[in-house]
Amino acid sequence: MNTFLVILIGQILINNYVMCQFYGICPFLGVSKKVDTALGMGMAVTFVITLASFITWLVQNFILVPLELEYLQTIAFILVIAVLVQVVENALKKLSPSLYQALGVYLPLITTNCVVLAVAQKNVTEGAIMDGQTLGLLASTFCGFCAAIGFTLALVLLAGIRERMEQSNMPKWMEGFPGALIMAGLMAIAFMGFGGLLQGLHLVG
Amino acid sequence: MADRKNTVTRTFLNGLITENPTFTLMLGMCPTLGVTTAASNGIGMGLATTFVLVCSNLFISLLRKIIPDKVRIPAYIVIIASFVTMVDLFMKAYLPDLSKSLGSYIPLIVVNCIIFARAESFAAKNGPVQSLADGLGMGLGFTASITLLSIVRELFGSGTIFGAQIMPESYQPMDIMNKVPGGFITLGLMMILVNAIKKIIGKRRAARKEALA
Amino acid sequence: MFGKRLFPGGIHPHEGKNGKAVNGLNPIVELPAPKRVVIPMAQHGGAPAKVAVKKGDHVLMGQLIGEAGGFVSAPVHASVSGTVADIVDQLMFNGSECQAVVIENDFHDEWKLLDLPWQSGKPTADELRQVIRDAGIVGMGGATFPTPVKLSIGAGKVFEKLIINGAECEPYLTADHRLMLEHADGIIDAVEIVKEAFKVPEAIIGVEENKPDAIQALREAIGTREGIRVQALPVRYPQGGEKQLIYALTKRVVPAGGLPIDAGCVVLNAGTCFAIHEAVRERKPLVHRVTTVGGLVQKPGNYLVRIGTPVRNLIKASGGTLPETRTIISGGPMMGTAFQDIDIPVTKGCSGILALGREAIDPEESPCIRCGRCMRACPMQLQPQLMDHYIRAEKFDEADRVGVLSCIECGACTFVCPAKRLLTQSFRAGKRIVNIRRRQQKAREDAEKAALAARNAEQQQNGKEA
Amino acid sequence: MQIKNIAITPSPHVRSSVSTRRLMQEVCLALAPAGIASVILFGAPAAVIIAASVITCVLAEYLYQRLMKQKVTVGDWSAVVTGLLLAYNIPAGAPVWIPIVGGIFAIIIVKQLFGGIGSNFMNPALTARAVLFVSWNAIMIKYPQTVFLAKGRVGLDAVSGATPLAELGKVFTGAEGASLSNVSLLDLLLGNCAGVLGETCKIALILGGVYLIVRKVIDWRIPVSMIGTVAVMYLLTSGFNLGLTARELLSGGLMLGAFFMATDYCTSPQTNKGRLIFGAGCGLLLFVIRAYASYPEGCSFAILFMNVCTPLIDRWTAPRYFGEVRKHG
Repeated sequence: MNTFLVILIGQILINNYVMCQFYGICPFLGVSKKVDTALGMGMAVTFVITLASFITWLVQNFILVPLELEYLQTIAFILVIAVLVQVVENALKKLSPSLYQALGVYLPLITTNCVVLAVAQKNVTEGAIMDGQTLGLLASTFCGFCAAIGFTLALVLLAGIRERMEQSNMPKWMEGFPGALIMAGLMAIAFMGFGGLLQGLHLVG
Repeated sequence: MADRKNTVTRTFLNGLITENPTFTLMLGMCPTLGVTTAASNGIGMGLATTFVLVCSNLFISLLRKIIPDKVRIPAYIVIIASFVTMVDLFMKAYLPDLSKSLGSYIPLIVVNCIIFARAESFAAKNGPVQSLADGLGMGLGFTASITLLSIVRELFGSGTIFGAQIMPESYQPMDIMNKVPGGFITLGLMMILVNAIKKIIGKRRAARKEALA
Repeated sequence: MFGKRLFPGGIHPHEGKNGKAVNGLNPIVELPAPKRVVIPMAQHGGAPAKVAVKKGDHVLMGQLIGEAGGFVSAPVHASVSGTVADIVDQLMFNGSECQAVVIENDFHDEWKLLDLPWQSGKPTADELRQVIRDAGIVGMGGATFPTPVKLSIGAGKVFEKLIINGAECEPYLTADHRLMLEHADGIIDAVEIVKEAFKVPEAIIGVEENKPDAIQALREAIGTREGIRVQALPVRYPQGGEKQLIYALTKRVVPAGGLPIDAGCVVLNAGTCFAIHEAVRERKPLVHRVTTVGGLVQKPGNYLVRIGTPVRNLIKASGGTLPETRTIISGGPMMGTAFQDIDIPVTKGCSGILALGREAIDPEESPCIRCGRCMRACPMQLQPQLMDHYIRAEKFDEADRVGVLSCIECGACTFVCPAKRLLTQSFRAGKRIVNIRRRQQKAREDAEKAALAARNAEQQQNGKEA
Repeated sequence: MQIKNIAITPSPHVRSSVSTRRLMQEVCLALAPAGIASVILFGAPAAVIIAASVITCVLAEYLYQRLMKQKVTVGDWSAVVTGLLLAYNIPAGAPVWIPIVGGIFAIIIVKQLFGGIGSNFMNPALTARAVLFVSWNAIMIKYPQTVFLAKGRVGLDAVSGATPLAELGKVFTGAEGASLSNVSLLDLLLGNCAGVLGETCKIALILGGVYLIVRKVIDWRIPVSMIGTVAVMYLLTSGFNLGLTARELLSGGLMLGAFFMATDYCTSPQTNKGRLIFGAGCGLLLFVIRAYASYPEGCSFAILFMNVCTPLIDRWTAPRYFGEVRKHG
């Protein structure tokens, strides 16, 4: 159980993929103008990453490792993700049109969201955060899920700030990307306080 | 013929300056921020990306009439991913230090939106020579801007440029420049600067046009 | 630290010289009728009245000189007897102009009294409403909404509680205070008339507790009557706001965009009640009102003044304004209107004439610091800083969504704002635009609906033909 | 007839006497006791830091606004407040360039780039402190001893300048040799302990905080919910160890943060419910960071993180207006 707690806090706060590691910056900056769209994007990403973590773990452990094809990991994973996004899109269209309407526009953007690939690769290779231990299927999937929640958190927080900044007297030349970048930088400062939290948690555990 | 040469040059310059992927198109932000703590990283990342970009642009342009429209995205991905894997393995073998400091950002070139964007919006519509020029221009534009960013970050974060001490010995490095917030804020400030310069140039150009008229 | 409060938000605006404490002790004095009165036709909310006399006509005091211009309108009566000298365009407090009848006073004060539709006994609801309408009675607190319209209870609505507004929460104003103190019997009489005619089970008179003498007088006037009570209310602006008063006295909430009757209530001002009393018992239409003159004047006071008397006479009676006067306003300092021309006549809604000094000059605006004081002060629990942003950024749909139309323009947010932002001012403009946009939107939708219906009908026609 | 020299403005015609400038001056006044205490406790170096920080902040704001051809707003005293708060978060004896760099960052990057007063979304002083803390960690955690401790009065380890928090942390995790008796409650209250210069004298801070609450400059909700949450968390996790809880409450930047920094208007929620959530969030994060993370001083980061969450808290606790009829639920 403790493993899952560590994964949860680790992926969301301490090693947040966006705020602490620079992944997924493009959608982070691109889809954070409105809180509602940010939430939609976050949900779509969470959906895909969780599934992708699950499948890539299987691909890694049942195809690539036995066949000694680890060097093809990048190609294999990105294909899995691209196909997955396609499948999810089609499935949503048929199974749940309302959800498709909410998430559909974001799905194509996910293929090129590097968080997805980064999470999948880190999960299977670096054993995420668990002291070099490779994660099992369940933990790996959960890890992906938490990473996605972390991404969503960062995205929604930035969107909240950007919405609020519309009410401020921000100069014209700060609007758009320059402002968003500096906001993200200041946000990242706030996330730095969680550094070292993990060792502490381990101590208690 | 001269005309064609002209457009090739223009395409190249377009990528390098006018539509600079970092400062104008805001593409490929993750490596831009992720690896730019040292100038050498910036150049390494930039050149690796340029290589992939040039090759993928060329191949996609050559194959653009063969690839069926429906499967073009998976096809592009496979082409890009193959080159990325080549670069990754090459760097692991011959530049192990650089490879280590760039870490997972090398395989992530696959999902660098610059490459995908150029494949989709340029290489798929233009001939191989044009595509090559575009890839080279965009790649070098990317390299130039991330090297610039990494020089600034290295200077303040470590007091050095390309490892050479620049700041006086008494300078106490500003560690936050090497961390995530430093990256975001430096790029943000640089973008403000670039936009300001662009505006000034634009104004001057307009003034000159007016004077001519 | 928290203070008693019976409605959300609210403030304690301060008073300068000659405030309530001073002026509340000054009995109502009848101001002599002027040589000529100028009686405007637009003294009430809704359509202006239509002039019913011509130049040279002789009119009696209380004679109809302007007929109601529609359902939401009120007739206007001569406040002196004499000759119609002219019909002019008169400037009003709010800066607009309207037609006005100028009457040369003959100082005979001959009355033309109202005809009561009932011979004896008690009036029915319809009869009473007719008399109130004939008497030209409107909300005397300042809003001047025609009282009979308020008393037209729509189908499906139940009139359960009659609320009498004696809060008089605006600083400086003491007209209602004195009226309740000196004419408690008349007010209670009117309450009973309305209560019985409309068969309302309960009437509550809300009075702020800074008027203990008025509360005492009203309680004495009620005596053993049942179903009428006086409720003392904590001093808090805007206690006298309709929705705030209803909530404070009954804990009922008037739905946004709705009327008090949607909460089973009708709110009448104390002054309005006195006017009803005079109309029913003395058959006198509304020809005068009590107005406070306060602030930077030599001798503050409360005057019974004929409608149409120039403000100049009131100020003269009060010994003139002090030299530090920077603004003269009609009404209270929170919601009143500043004006320049002191020849403007007193109207039915003019509860006070105040002279204020430097504090009335708008300080320079500075950026919002997001302290949230406006939100806490808002009696409607709106988010003033957000609405202000939306309006200034011309995002009117957003402003509508966060409830700008619910703003009662009480000025509490502007009062407390440390950045001195002109919030109420912005909402006033915003509400106007949102209303226009709503109307346009509705017109568009109606047009679309009509077009669709026409198309459908046509298709059906075609189908049948086929 | 028109009366001359008469202004025609729309209502309301009266305003309260509270202005931005007066609010900021009140905050400065409330911060004064802690500043005086710091000079008594740490001597001249504290005064140097405070002066450098305030001057830098005011000057940075003035120069930036002149350069950008904006209206100069140093008259509203907000830069002074930022300067004071920043100085209070720097250890006495730090080199003078530390408050200067911090002040420039706070005013230019955190405040003015986003449009100046009321437009920033993170507390400028705290953000600058975090930047200094991360950039020059060695300088920022070099806490000097108070004048009294250095003279050999009983107290904590007089040589290394360990903060009471470090000692308490050991007690909390049950490390060997750690004991509550090493940390005197009286010393904590008076400020006779190591720490950044403005946070040590708790009695002065509480005095200032209560003054601000009584004068209605700040809302009681944030400090009360923040301190309350920390107290509850320590009580629960330490098995209702009152001594430890009291000492934890009085050490580190909790009092300074709860009264003066978490209550910063434009970086905390406006709604009452939001303020309670914000305070509780600050308290909870402070506890988590203090108890488990590598920075024993969690107050700044806890408040900064909640600053980032503020727009969302405001958005999701927006009140229903009086009589509002919502169409869905």
